[in-house]
Amino acid sequence: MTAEILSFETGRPAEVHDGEPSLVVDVEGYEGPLDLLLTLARQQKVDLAKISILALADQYLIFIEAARKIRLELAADYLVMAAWLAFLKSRLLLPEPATPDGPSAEEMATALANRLRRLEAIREAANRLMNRPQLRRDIFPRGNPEQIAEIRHPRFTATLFDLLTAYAAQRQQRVLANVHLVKRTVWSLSEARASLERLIGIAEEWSCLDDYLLSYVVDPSQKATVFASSFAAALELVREGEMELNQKEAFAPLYFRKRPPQASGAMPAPGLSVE
Amino acid sequence: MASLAEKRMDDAEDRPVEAGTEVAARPEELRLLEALLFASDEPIDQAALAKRMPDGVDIKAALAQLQAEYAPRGVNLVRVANKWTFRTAGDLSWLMTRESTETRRLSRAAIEVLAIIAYHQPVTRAEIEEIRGVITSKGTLDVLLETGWIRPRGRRKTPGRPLTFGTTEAFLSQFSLEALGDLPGLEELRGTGLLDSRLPSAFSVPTPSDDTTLRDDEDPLDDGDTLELLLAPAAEPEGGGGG
Amino acid sequence: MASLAEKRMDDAEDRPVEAGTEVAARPEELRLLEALLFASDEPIDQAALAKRMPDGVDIKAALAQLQAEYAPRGVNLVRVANKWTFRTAGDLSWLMTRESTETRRLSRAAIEVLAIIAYHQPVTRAEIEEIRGVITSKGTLDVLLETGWIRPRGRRKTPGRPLTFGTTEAFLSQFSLEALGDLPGLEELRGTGLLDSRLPSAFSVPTPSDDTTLRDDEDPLDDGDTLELLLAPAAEPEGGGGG
Repeated sequence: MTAEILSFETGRPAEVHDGEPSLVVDVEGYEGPLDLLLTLARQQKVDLAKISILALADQYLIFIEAARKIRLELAADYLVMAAWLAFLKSRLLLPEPATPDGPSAEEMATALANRLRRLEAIREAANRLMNRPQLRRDIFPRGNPEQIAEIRHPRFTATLFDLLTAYAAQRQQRVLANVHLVKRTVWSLSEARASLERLIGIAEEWSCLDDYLLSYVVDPSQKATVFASSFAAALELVREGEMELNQKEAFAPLYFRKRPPQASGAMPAPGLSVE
Repeated sequence: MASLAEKRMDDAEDRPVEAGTEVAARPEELRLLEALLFASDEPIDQAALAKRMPDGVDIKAALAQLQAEYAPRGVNLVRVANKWTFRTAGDLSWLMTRESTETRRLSRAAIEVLAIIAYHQPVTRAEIEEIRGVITSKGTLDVLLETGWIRPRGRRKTPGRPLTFGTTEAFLSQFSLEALGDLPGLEELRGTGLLDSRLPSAFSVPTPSDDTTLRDDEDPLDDGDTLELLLAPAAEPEGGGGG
Repeated sequence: MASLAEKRMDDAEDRPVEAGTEVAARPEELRLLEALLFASDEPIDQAALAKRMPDGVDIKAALAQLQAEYAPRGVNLVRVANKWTFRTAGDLSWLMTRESTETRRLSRAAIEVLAIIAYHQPVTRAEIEEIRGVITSKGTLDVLLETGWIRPRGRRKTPGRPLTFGTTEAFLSQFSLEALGDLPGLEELRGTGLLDSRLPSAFSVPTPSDDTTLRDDEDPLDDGDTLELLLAPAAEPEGGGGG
């Protein structure tokens, strides 16, 4: 009996290792109970449509028995199928009940036969598919394809808003920057005073303010602002008694000197005395 | 002939100037077409070819003529996935084997699953398992996805929203199929009714289709779907744990 | 081996059965050669071909014949560095290019320069830099010239004869302006809030004009002026080296 079961090993279509010993009930090699059933069915060498499900069930049950005898671990799937086939077998052997509920034993047998046919059909299809000429196995594409060069033409985008924003922002920025520079060229009163204070620290004798200023201020464009601030600062210093100013006539050069400690009015000024 | 050609070879680095007389009258569009198709290792569809060709050329007729011209040659013009490409002739595979990089050897299980997906698509893992009567291991689907021949298409509108699988254009290209309708034995399978009796009537799919538009009973894949997640057994409760 | 291949061919429906009669007598070695050369990922020399081909084939003669056959075709068999390969016919190289347009946004610097050219034209690079307070890179002007929105108008009659730039008709059409005078002036810019209303009274925005007739202080471009020369920094000493 065992020998008979194992004889279909050789009939298996694929993936049975050739070197395996012949007297092994090899459940491992089957892709589940349906695969096993299909292999058993092939042994009947008849059209699956006409297969004896009864005989098939017997063969399956014998196979499972043999496997259990040699204590093979059987997946639950195989045992479930065995139980179901045993049930089907008993149904097939017994007369049909008068009022059948659910499918008849014949219908169940046909359904099983159909499942086997379907599996066999898809296997046949798979075989034919794999036997088609396959890419890079039988037929080959161009091995050294030529690249299609892409010539890109840029299309630039910009909106009028972008343009105007950019223009306004730049112009504005520059104008603000100019205002800043102008500020720096203006001599503030405090700047002028600080400069004058430095100057009068030197000038014990009457000195010409213009000369000092001109030598001090390099940039001629700053002349006006320097003079204005310096004059204002000078008046302030005179008022505070820090210095004396002298001018011969309107628009004449201004003379100044550090005020001597006790010389209030002691030394006559060359011209108009400011006090 | 040989001596003439030899002379040409000697002085012409690029190509001889004058043409063989028998093809002198060959239409220019055939030259353009063969240049375009030869240059690419990817199949090109007719519309793309037409875009590159001068106006007024009957592309279809020119392709047919080119195909006939190349039919007896070592390189054939074939149509795969409804696109055109040059491939070496099938009968020369014995010559080309050395060209072949290690070809993928699919397991028997993987081949079966691939065939079921091809012939029954769109199909869920549970449906594949029903046909095979056995759990599909994640590894089997992984291997098939890695080939690029199958892809998850969407999710079936049934409880658990199982993934549906289908084949790709690379599948057609791999097996030199113009379309799924050219699957070998498809007619016989349809004739036996084995393709459509399997599924509940609501999902009756008489012909496989790799049309990218989803069926009525399919939902698109979710944004978060990644292959890792897709293949996790949990996504298909009816699939059970991988055997 | 051959029978297997034949069987495969039988179920491959994509190959027309009939062959052109005029090539029926074509030697088999030409088929083999063309398949090998087609599938190879690099040019092959004669010795390597001979190794792959059946014994007794006159490879040199066969190559010569194949070369002659393909000479009038869109694909030629060429010899490169003593190795053989198929290549697109030289006169069809135009087929191997594809033109495409890509949309690019102008850089901020380019827009700024463009705006100044638009309002202050004809304007030299040095003047642009004076207004912007930064050096204008050659790349920025290159891009603007590429847009076709600006053009060199002439050369300013000052030492160094710097180029003057102006806008083009394409500029008007890009910004949907009927004429350059439609560019908003000071009051309009203030009105839209783009310009601060507290700007000093001396602040002015020029009334732009793209009149093509040269100004009194402009010379026409020299005959030898090409864009390459025009943009070379040396042409405008006051521009300084591009920052």
